[in-house]
Amino acid sequence: MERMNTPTATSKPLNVSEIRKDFPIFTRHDGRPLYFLDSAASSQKPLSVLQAMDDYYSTTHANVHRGVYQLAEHATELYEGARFKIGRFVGAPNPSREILFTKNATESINLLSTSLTRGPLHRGDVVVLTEMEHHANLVPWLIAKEQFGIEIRYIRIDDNGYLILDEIDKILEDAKVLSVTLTSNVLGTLNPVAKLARLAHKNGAIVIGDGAQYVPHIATDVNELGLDFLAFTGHKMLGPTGIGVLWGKADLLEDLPPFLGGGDMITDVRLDGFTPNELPWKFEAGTPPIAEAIGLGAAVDYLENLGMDRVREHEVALLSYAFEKLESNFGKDITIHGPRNISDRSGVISFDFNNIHPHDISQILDQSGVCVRAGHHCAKPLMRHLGIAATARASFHIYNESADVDALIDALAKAQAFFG
Amino acid sequence: MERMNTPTATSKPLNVSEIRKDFPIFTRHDGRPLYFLDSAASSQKPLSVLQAMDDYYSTTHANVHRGVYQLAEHATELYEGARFKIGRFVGAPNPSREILFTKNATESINLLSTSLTRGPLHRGDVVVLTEMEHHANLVPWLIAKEQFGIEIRYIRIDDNGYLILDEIDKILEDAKVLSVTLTSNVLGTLNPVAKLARLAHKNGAIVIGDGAQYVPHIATDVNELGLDFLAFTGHKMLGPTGIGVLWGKADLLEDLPPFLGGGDMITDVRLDGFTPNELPWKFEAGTPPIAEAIGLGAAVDYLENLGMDRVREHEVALLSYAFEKLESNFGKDITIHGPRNISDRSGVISFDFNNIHPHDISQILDQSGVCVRAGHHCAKPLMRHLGIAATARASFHIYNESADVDALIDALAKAQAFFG
Amino acid sequence: MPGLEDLYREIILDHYKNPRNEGTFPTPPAIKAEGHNPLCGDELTVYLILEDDVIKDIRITGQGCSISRSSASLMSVAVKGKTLAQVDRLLKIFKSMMSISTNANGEPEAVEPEEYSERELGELVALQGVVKFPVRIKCATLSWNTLIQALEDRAS
Amino acid sequence: MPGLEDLYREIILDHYKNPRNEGTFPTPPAIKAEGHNPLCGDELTVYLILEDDVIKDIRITGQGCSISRSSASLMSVAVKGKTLAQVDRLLKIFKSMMSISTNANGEPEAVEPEEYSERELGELVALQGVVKFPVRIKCATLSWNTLIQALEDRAS
Ligand SMILES: Cc1ncc(COP(=O)(O)O)c(C=O)c1O
Ligand SMILES: Cc1ncc(COP(=O)(O)O)c(C=O)c1O
Repeated sequence: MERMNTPTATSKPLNVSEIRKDFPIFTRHDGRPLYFLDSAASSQKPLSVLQAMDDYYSTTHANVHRGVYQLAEHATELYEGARFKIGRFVGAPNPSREILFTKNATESINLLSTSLTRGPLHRGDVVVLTEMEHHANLVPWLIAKEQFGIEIRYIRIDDNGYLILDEIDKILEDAKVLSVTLTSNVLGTLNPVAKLARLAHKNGAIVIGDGAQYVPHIATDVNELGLDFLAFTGHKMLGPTGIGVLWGKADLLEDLPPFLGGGDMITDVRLDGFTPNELPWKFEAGTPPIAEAIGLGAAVDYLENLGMDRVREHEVALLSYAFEKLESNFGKDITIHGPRNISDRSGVISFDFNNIHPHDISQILDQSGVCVRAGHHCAKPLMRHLGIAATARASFHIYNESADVDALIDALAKAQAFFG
Repeated sequence: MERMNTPTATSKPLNVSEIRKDFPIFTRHDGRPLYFLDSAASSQKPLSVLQAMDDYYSTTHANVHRGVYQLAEHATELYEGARFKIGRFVGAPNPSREILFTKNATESINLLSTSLTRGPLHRGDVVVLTEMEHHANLVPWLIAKEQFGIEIRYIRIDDNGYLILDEIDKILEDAKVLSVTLTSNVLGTLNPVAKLARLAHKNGAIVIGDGAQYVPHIATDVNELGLDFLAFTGHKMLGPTGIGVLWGKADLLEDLPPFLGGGDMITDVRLDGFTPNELPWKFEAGTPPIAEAIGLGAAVDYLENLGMDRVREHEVALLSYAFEKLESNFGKDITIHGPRNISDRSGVISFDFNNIHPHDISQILDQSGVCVRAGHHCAKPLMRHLGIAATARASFHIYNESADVDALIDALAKAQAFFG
Repeated sequence: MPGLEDLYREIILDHYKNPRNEGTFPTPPAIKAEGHNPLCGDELTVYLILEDDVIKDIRITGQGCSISRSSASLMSVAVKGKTLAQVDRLLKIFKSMMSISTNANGEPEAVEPEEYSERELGELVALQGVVKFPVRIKCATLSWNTLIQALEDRAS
Repeated sequence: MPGLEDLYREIILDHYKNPRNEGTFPTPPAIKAEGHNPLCGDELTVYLILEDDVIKDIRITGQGCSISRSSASLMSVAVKGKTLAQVDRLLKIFKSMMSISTNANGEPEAVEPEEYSERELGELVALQGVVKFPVRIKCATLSWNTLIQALEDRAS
């Protein structure tokens, strides 16, 4: 990575070749080289995460919360310990009450759209979203609109992939909810969430952050961001599938009606009604993702051990390197979407290349072992805004290195030759 | 297990000592003996399940459905292959469209209570449940009652733990939904679901089975049972946490509005609305429990390899042995809830012992390594019916043997001495 | 691992770069249907001029990848001038080649490819390699599904 | 692994088998509150006769395990005749012993046990072993939480 320029680097860069040894897929995959540039869809997992889950199942598994015997008690301690650790990772003031486990970020946002319409929201209330949201932060609100009758307003985006804030006061006027992604999974834009949160709070709105693409890559503090709720997902941050997280301020969660009904989320059930449980269990119906929480706890350990500042610096360096290489090699043949300024971006690069359809690009790249995503990236309204049906997208995580970018460049050159 | 009497045994009994070798917890636990009699809360996992997930993460992980590259394609094949296998396991006619993955049985039932009230149900429509339901099959309907205004009727139970069917025609009259557990997690009662389904269908109701405690233990065929929907959960059937299943008839699922909103469950999203996807993805919002589905597929392989008929015979034999031992050792000091007839029961034994509180029983048993559950078992209305706050419950799975029952008897004798 | 040459046969690249029967027809007299692939957002519109039971002419517009565009172009050539019965047979053969077929309820079901001669398929056979790339099957079948849609819309 | 003797001290078994201050009072003059442990469904009712700031008398009914019943009985003895300020101090000490304490917002938070003398706790010290069995802490604190509830209900 000699050629990277990292102006803000303040600490020792990540030792990527050591890191890669921790990820079995880079040695155990089918023998062909693997240039995995699709971590924005889902990251790979270090051995320590797999082992934490295996160890749990092999020594301590029992259902949590209700058992008196030691095995169940230890399982509960591990599960609740993971909750605490994950909460601290995003700066939750009171993790043991404010961190709710869900199945993915999508469920976290559905929990909010449902419980908010069962509670504080009224028909006709305004929810503000942006045009760059992932479907996970669109469809739950569209369902709430259809079923309950909220009004949705959108913050638009400009030609460089930034939110247009000229009329923000008008958009936020009387808004009850602002729900916004911390960073776009297509454009990479890092949104000015702290500022938006201040404005929204002035209007009395609650502020929800979609951190699915942010928490895995950038040191996150819910207080600094000024959020009331934060949704994120395990599988994009080195953790297992099957687990998501919702952080919420305790007093707001306290006032929200429950979401799913079932065991664990109640203190009493009668034939004619029920009484919800305390936080956080009020929002965790049924047997939770126990092993997955423990696995995600191990993923957080792994990331904290590297240091999230170093993770971010590494990705900025890779981004710079990739921008430079892509532009010097392909010039006008490539169009990269989103901000030009690297420090305004997270580690995803969506691009159009030579008018070759992203499916074809991805297919040809795959032949060289280069994995990029092709499609609408679950952001169809944004795609419509961009006037395209699909993009190819390369995205980074800690195990990526300049060799991945070089492989991408080589494979793109092949695609150019093939379809040129 | 010499003393067992298994009148219906038709095949070679399970080789439990071989089976136990497949479950790491029996060797890797802290060295003390482990008499695990709490599988009704959550079962232990065989190595093959852990390995299937590790192998997946170590060689093939990528997000499913949207990727063009081979890794993503293989991940999708494994995920969809698990769907097919699990569907076949419960006799689904069309598994690739009719099996929906959720996070647990609780979510499966919430999906139904939500989507049904968004679709075919009207305010005031009657949903019939039973007094022996787990909270997972009560609270979702109580929420639907509160939020939407359904009417709930209950089938009561008699002193022996059977459903009272004298007035069943009246109860089912005009009912739109019958949702009933295939077997009680407290009483063990095997309910006459096929018969109830016939009656309910005559009244035009749709029939939902809660198979959480049934599918893991007894060969299940949704057609024979006459069900329209079947909910079950991975972690009770040797599978991982974080995954549940809902099977539904394709034409009924086709007509149901979606549940959670997000990626994958749409064909199109606009700023003002969305179009749902085809089955089964219409009901799977966001990144699904990919590794968990693959793990559950491996659990199904393990169970099918043993043969579900042999699994059932094994549990009937253990039940008989336990009944005989408990009654001959403790006589009037023990009261076992539920049917006397073993063939009407699944492998759970809830009991009162000497008026010693279940917490104290479980605590003292734990000292001998005997794990039983103590509490209301998420069935508070049933507890009220029984006139007690809690019971102790022992439950079996394939790795249990007569030694577990013997340890239970010895430990109960100690409790008797302690509190006597 | 199947190679790129399995997927991107020369005929395919030719039809991709020089799509046949591209364009629109006024409706009426034409009938039309729009199709799209939710996976990637590709969109396609098929215009048909029918006379009795014969597809007298066909035009297709839209955007898509090489497989979906070339498949549409190949289809347009294959069905032009054919009777609906002939188109039906072609569709069946094509779906068999893609190893997807549907049961009585219209539900997708993997079946053994039925008997057919390569001669019947003509140039369509160039798409045979797609079956080794399951994600791309939806690209190859998009135009066919849109064609069926147009015919069904007309029937109802 | 902590042994049973850590949990089931003799005093505890004695209070379990022979609960002190069992029964009810008419309300008024008594005030009362009901508590329950959602974990196991245990239920408890605490009756208090207050004179000025002194708990003149107390009775408790309900069902529960040995820990919850004996803790209730021990508490009844400990608080009878005490001023509310004294009860408050006792409660704080007891919660420290259970290694649960609450922050300014009433949110549970693990804190270092504060300084207190065993003499102040009296027989309550028999419950010390419960802290080694975290699931049972809720059993031991049920009666105390119900007592607070009764006092708070009265205040408001
Ligand atoms: C009868 C019954 N239904 C539903 C459930 C809920 O299962 P889960 O907690 O996995 O959602 C259980 C498990 O406790 C059960 O015993
Ligand atoms: C910005 C954003 N939000 C939400 C999600 C949804 O995450 P999940 O699929 O894990 O629910 C994603 C992932 O695709 C995302 O990129």
